Amino acid sequence: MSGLIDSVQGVLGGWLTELVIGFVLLAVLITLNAMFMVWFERKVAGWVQGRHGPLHHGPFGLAQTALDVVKLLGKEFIIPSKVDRPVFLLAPIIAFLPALAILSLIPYSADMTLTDAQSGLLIVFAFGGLSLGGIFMGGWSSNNKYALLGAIRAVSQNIAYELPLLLSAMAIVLMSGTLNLTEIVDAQAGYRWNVFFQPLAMLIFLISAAAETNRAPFDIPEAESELVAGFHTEYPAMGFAVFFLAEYTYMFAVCAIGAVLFLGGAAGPLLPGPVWLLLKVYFLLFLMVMARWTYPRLRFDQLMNLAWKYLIPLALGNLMLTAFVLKLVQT
Amino acid sequence: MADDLNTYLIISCALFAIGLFGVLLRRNLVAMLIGVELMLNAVIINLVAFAKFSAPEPVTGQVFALFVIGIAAAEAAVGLSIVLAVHKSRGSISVDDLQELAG
Amino acid sequence: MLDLALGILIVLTFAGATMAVVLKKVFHNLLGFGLSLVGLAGISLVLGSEFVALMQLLIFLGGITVAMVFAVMMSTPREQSEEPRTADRVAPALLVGAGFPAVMIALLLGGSFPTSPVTEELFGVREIGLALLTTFELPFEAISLLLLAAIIGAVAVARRTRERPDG
Amino acid sequence: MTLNAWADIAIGAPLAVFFAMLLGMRAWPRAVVGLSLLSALAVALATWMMALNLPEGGFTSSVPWAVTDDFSVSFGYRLTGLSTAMACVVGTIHLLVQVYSVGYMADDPHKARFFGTLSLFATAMLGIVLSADLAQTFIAWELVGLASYLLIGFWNAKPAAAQAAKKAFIMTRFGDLGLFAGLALMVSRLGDLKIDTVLLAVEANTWEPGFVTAIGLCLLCGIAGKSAQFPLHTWLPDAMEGPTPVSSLLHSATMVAAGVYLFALLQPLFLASEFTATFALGLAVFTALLAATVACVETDMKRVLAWSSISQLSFMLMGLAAGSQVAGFFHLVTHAGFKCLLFLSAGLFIHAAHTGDLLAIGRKVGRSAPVAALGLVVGCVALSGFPGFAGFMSKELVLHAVHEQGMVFYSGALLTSALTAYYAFRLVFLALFDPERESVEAHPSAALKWQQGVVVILAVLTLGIGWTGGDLARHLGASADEAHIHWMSSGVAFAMVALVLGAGLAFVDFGRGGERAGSFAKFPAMHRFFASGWGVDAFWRTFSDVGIAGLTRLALLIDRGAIDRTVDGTGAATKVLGGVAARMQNGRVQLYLSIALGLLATGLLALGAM
Repeated sequence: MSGLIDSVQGVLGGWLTELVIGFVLLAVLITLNAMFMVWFERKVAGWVQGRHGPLHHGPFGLAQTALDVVKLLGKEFIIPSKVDRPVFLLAPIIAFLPALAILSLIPYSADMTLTDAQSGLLIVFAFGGLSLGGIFMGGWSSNNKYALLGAIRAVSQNIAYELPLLLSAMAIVLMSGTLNLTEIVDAQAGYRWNVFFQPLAMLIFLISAAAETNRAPFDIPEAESELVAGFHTEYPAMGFAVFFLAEYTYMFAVCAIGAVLFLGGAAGPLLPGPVWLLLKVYFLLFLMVMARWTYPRLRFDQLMNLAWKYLIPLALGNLMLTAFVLKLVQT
Repeated sequence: MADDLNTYLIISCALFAIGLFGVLLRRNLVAMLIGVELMLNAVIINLVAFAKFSAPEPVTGQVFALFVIGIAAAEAAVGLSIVLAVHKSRGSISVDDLQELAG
Repeated sequence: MLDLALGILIVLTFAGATMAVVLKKVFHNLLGFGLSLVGLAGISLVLGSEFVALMQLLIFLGGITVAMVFAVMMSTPREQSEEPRTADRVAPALLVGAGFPAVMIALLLGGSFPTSPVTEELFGVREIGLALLTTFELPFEAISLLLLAAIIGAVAVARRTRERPDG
Repeated sequence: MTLNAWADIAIGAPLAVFFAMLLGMRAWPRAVVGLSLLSALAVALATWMMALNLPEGGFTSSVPWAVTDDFSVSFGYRLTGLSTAMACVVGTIHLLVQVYSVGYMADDPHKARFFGTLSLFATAMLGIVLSADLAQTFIAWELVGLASYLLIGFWNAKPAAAQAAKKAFIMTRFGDLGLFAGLALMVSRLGDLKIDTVLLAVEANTWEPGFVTAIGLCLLCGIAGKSAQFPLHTWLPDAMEGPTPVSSLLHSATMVAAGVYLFALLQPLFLASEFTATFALGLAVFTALLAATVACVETDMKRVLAWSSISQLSFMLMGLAAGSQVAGFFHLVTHAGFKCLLFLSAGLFIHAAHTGDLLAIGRKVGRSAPVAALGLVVGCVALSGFPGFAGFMSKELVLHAVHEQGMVFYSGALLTSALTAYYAFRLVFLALFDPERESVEAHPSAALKWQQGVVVILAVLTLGIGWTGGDLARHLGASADEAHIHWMSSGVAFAMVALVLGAGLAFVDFGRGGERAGSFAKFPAMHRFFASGWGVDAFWRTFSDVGIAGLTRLALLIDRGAIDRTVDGTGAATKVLGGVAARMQNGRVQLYLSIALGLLATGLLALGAM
């Protein structure tokens, strides 16, 4: 293995090699995560609803998702005749890429970060906004009214929930005095996790995160009972699979950021850093899945009201309170 | 190339040219707005470039770039709300349909 | 290395900008605009201004472009035909659009600007924040006031027509 | 209280009434009347206090108002014997007229406006009298014009009144042009218009004779307008359209007296030029004669009095122009008394007869209005120059002064005296001795009592006023001798002859009943000539018709030929330019942007080329 790395390094030079290896690893992580999440979600749903979920293929039905992927790969990729072809084809990729970028910024352990950017958190949010591009491109180019409606909903929902997401994260930035994710984790060393100081911020963050990723109970852009399947109604086979992949990747990314911001990142006793991080991420993902199967879907106006009338003022108030208390503590 | 101010200035000018061309050519309100935003971005590049190459205070150029971004955001907010209002009352967002006041 | 990156970014930017202007469908224009914004953010990064680059992404791409997409989705039917592109429309636009920057470029090439950077590294978020709250306090407040006015104005403009039936 | 404070009260109190009226007190007319009476009382008191407390050598106080490098204007008071005496006349007559008006205007719906404007009249007149600066005088002078306009046209629904008001205003404006020119000439040399400065300059004899003459003639023009001298006198008889108290005030103490007062004030200036003085004297004699002859044939009571006023004003000017300030000003004072009395009596007659026609008054009222008759008799006796009465005492002084200026003027003045006696007694005989009188019982109303009271007071005043000449002369700073009548002189004898001739002829014509036409009617051509006011009115009409029509035609020519062409050309050019501009304003932002950038590029290129 190390010989291979060395030879690659000889060809490409130091940091590029790291980059390539990192992205390969990320790709593996993304794929495994998506497959695991589909299974996990179905299992949790079964548990919540008092049934078993996937059972037949592999232990606990673990191989079910892999087989589904094989099935999707084998399906014909039908492109409807009146779609806006280039945009239609580009949309899933655009949806997927920002999530990948975000993952590359996460500090998986104290010294395991692909890119340790000084304004890491800002980059995360900048790319987080980009993920929307895939959705509206898909919804627009499909030439389908349900898809378009789903896209419009997604856009307005994302605009609305981006604000509380940013504002709640800003409270953490204030506390740690940096935008660098590694430093934010370092600031929580000694189990002084931000969740203990900023429970409200974490709550707002999680709710907004769920909305940003179009998860139930905020999944109105793809509300199947109203819009067939929302923005990806027209997508066949792998197109559909990539959208799914993107959604689960984005969920993972958001939960990873949540873990970094509020749960001390990769810090934890005994086990190595990445394991702790994964544990924390999957704990947050579990919460999101539980929320999906517990709460009914919000109506559109309720969704907007929640953001503009409750979350944003709350987040603002929290931010101001944090600033005030910090000033008091400092002086 | 990356160490020459003229590179950035010419990039900026060319981008401004494209934006200007867009504003002049298009009759669609949103497209015109895009042209304006391109021109604003040209200005931002200009400001940042000068901040790096000749400003006594490196912060100043960036701060002004931020101001430009803020103004662009305000302009887009108002502009787009006008687009929506126009669309609601006329059913079209082409400036060619907005000529009631033209002599 | 940096020159290569800059070259790629320039290509990206101008490809996007050209798309943003020339393509006939507004949605495609927007995508082109987004592309050129990515390139522009890269150029800012090459210049060493990480913060401005991120703001360009966050606000121009994540805010303004998305809002434009929203407006387009709300207002433009997908099949809408763009205006005819006749010579008498293209020619003057080309004339002015090329003429004015030509004058500018001619002037700036004739001028004497510094050719090497004053500072290798532009200051980061912390310094910008300090400058905003000290030296540029007043314009900062003015900008925030402007944004507030713009928001109120936008709401007012969008709302008034809502009450009116088709006029 | 200081003189300054008294002067403030004298000018401020009536002004306050006027503004109170303007600012809405019109809704409570009785309050305005009460306030107005109070202020008139205050004014009368203030004027007398000023006169009695006047220090030796006068009193001056002024504050600069507008100061530039070239000239300055100041506001202030200049109290001298002359001005305080004049102020007393104004204040007293004003008070009496106000009291009289309470009865006279009792039933008028607009009496608030009347009293307010009357107060403005008093303010303006006192402004002239007390002013320390000729610029201030000019302002007050114009205010007097305004107030007279408002009062003459008080019954503005009556076309004749409106016409008369306009006529008075416009005619006096002609004169004011001259006055303004005179002031401008003075300010060009002096740099300010303080009366003291002017008088000092005249005394120092620094100006060349031609300049002094020019100033004098210009000022004389203004005086002729205000004091109704030929040829600007025609507005005065017409001004009888106003309410009688207004006529009374106008003729005795304010307005017309303003001109005479100004002459008296600047007498040294006029006398400094031989020509001006002689011209003024000649003009006065001529006007006196003219007005007296017209008064002899006029049949409307108030118009007779109006023409008589013109004639008497001329007497005052004669005295002043002949060099005797005491004579001229004393005549002003006595005339103020008896003319006011005459007008107020006439008011009573007219009130009873509902007409101003002399014959009708004689037939309808006559002696059944005893108070009015008393007033008329006293007034006419005084007017005619009966020895011992007011008119005689002052006129004798005037005649004496004129006598020294040459026989031509003196004989004209004597002739006028005779005519004065004629028309004065004609008035009495026609009004009181009509054999065909209808016997009508008079029913004096309560309101009438006020008026009658005033008339009685004035009659008493008139009887006494002739003997105050010595005191007045002393107050003016002259010796009492100047007001002394030399009873045993040939001048008195001539005057007596004139009186006897005039009064006798009047008795022969009207005193014995019978035909009421008079001697003048025996010469129809002359009668018509006199009745038409020597054709001056007709002259003005022709002048305005021909002269103004010619001017109009010239203006029309200029308008059509030059101005219209220019305007049309401007319009056409604007239209063409507008067409170009309109094409640019096509509502396309693109075009605007292109233009803006084009300009910017041009500017940048220009900058770069530099």
